[in-house]
Amino acid sequence: MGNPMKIRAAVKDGVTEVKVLMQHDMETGLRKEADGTLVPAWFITEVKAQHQGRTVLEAQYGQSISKNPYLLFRFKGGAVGEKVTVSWTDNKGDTRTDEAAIAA
Amino acid sequence: MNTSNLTRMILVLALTASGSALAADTAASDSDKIEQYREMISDGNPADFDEMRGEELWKKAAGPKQASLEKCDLGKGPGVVKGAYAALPRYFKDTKMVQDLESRLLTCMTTLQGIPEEEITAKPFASDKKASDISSLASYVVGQSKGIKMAVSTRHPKEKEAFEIGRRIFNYRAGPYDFACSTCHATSDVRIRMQDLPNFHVKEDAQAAYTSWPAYRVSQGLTRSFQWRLNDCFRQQRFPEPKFASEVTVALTMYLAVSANGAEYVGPGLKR
Amino acid sequence: MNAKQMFGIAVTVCLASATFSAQAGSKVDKEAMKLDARATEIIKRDFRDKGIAKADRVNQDALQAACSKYEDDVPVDMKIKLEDEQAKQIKWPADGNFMGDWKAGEKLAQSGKGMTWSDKPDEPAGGNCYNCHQLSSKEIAYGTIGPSLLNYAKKQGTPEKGQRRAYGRIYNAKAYAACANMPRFGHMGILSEAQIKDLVALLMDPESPVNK
Amino acid sequence: MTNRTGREAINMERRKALKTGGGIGLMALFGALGLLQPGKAFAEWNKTAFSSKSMDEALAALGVTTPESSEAIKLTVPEIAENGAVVPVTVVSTIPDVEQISILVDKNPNVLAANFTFPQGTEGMVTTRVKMGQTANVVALVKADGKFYRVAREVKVTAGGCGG
Repeated sequence: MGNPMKIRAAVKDGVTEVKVLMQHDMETGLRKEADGTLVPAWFITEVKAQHQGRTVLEAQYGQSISKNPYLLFRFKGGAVGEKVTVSWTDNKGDTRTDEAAIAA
Repeated sequence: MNTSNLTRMILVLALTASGSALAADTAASDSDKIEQYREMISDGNPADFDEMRGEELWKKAAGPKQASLEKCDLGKGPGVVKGAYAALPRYFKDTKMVQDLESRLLTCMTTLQGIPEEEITAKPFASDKKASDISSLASYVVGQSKGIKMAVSTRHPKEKEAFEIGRRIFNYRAGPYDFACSTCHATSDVRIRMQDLPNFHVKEDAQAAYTSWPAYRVSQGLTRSFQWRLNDCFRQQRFPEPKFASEVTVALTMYLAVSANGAEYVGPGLKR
Repeated sequence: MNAKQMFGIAVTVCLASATFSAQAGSKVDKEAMKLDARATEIIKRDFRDKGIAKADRVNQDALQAACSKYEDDVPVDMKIKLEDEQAKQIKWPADGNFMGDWKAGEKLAQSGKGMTWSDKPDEPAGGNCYNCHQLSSKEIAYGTIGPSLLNYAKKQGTPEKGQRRAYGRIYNAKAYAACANMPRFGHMGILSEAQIKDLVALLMDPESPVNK
Repeated sequence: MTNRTGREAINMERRKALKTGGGIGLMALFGALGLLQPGKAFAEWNKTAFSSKSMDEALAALGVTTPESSEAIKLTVPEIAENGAVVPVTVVSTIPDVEQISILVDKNPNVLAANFTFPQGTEGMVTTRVKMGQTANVVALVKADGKFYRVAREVKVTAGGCGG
């Protein structure tokens, strides 16, 4: 299974801002090792964020997303202490889910 | 007035005085754009993950002695991590040496955990996209000095000596390019390519540079330790390789750390 | 007064302040000499071979030792002596021709490769020029450790003089300023005569980006 | 971190839940919003779009026809990126009811970098970071109220330190 994410969520004026930092190599499949062998593509393909069980953002990623992907978005609502859950799946079928409580 | 301010003032004068200063003007605005780029990537530092990895390693029993590093004395007493980095390098009575963080971690890993030194120094840096244990441990320890003011002592004669030797290493020209550290780091407001260079003779420059290392390098996708920073400087200086945690690296670190005294430590940083 | 002259003043002032600190630090006392010796001993012990960068690279020649000792501000009589010695060792082209191909020169100027332990022994070194100098109004990623070389040719007396000066400075910058930051590309065998000629062409050819 | 085993167990449960209940519910939701091309089930990664080698190919795969240029979309990218490995991109749309934001880089080997889909209640904005092989245009494509809008900005990718 994948390595943990860092999720920060904070609510202000009725809008929750979510910042996510994922740990993933995001190999394009185009990079070569020093000896010339091609490093196979290995990257996150899907990301989903939920607030109290309701989906608030959905993303599909390609090979061009940077290593250790960073994501920031905002949704209406959310209260201090409520949970934001983020999961990702990569092209090898590996997944990771983490959650964070909304802060003030 | 220090030389940095003076150069800046003269540049400003030159800009107003002559149209031929256009090049300098463009250079300055390009630097601003780079600054803007750095600002945009400053949130969400993947070095956090290396700190987490280091904390786990610190607390986990390992090595032939199956011991954790929780009794490791980084200068503030066994197991005290908070603020330790802001006072390193320092003289340690048990080893009778001035040690920087990585040299001290090496001592703890060999004595407390019984891990052979060669095993650690064979691959001391993150490489092939993988972190090294000692480098992650360093990330964890430095993170525990966030917000603490640098206060590196030169009171002990050995500490004073390390500082003086460090200064000489800083100015030591050698190799096919005749470079010393000072070739790039003793003048204000200059850059290599797009990279602004800190002038270690100017307090604010030295402070900003020293307190933001170790750092996550986005170009390499790795968190880099201070020993790595020096190692790669010497590579670019066209020098041979300094031995990991050797006296030459510790003395140079001492010189640079003292020049940063008084500034809040803010690392691990995030760099291009 | 133009920007370059202004910058000249700034550099002079910087050097003046460096002189002050160098004098304060270089008091000939026993303690300092002991530290010098100790530093050298540590440097010779703590570096090791890696790739093409062998440990003996830390051994200084007389010029390197002098510049290190005086933190690049050597006394004036010594400076002149050092520069003369370096100038004598410049190997000028046997055919008397300084100009190569400026396009090859531009490629060399862009390359920062050469002489590090991660460089391969069979790969020719680059000129590293853009690391420190502006050489084209199109390239934004240029360094400022050295002066801008834009319009270099126009600032020389005659093309012949300019070509000779450019060749000499690239071959051995220390013949012109003993503790210059610039490497001695010919003297140290970093670049070949043909490569230096390509760089001279980059600086002097009216068609090159330097002079456009 | 201290309670790793416990955390993993929770994650296992969550993954199971995601694979069963959550997925179906969302598929219905997306179907209803008309966000997916006919025949494509939810969570099926749009391979055609992400394999596109040119802007035209990518737009076609995304089902986009002649996007309008719009001042209501703000695309923030650095003018100069010191390193192509990490180029921050922020897209903010003031057009209401944003359904989808796509980010493309015209000179990358695979031009489509990411597709974000926005349920109701989520603001039409997103920040991400993309890789760029060279100086190129970053393109933001916004779908709102069934229409496509487009905005592009150039990012210069330069050499950073020495040794390049």
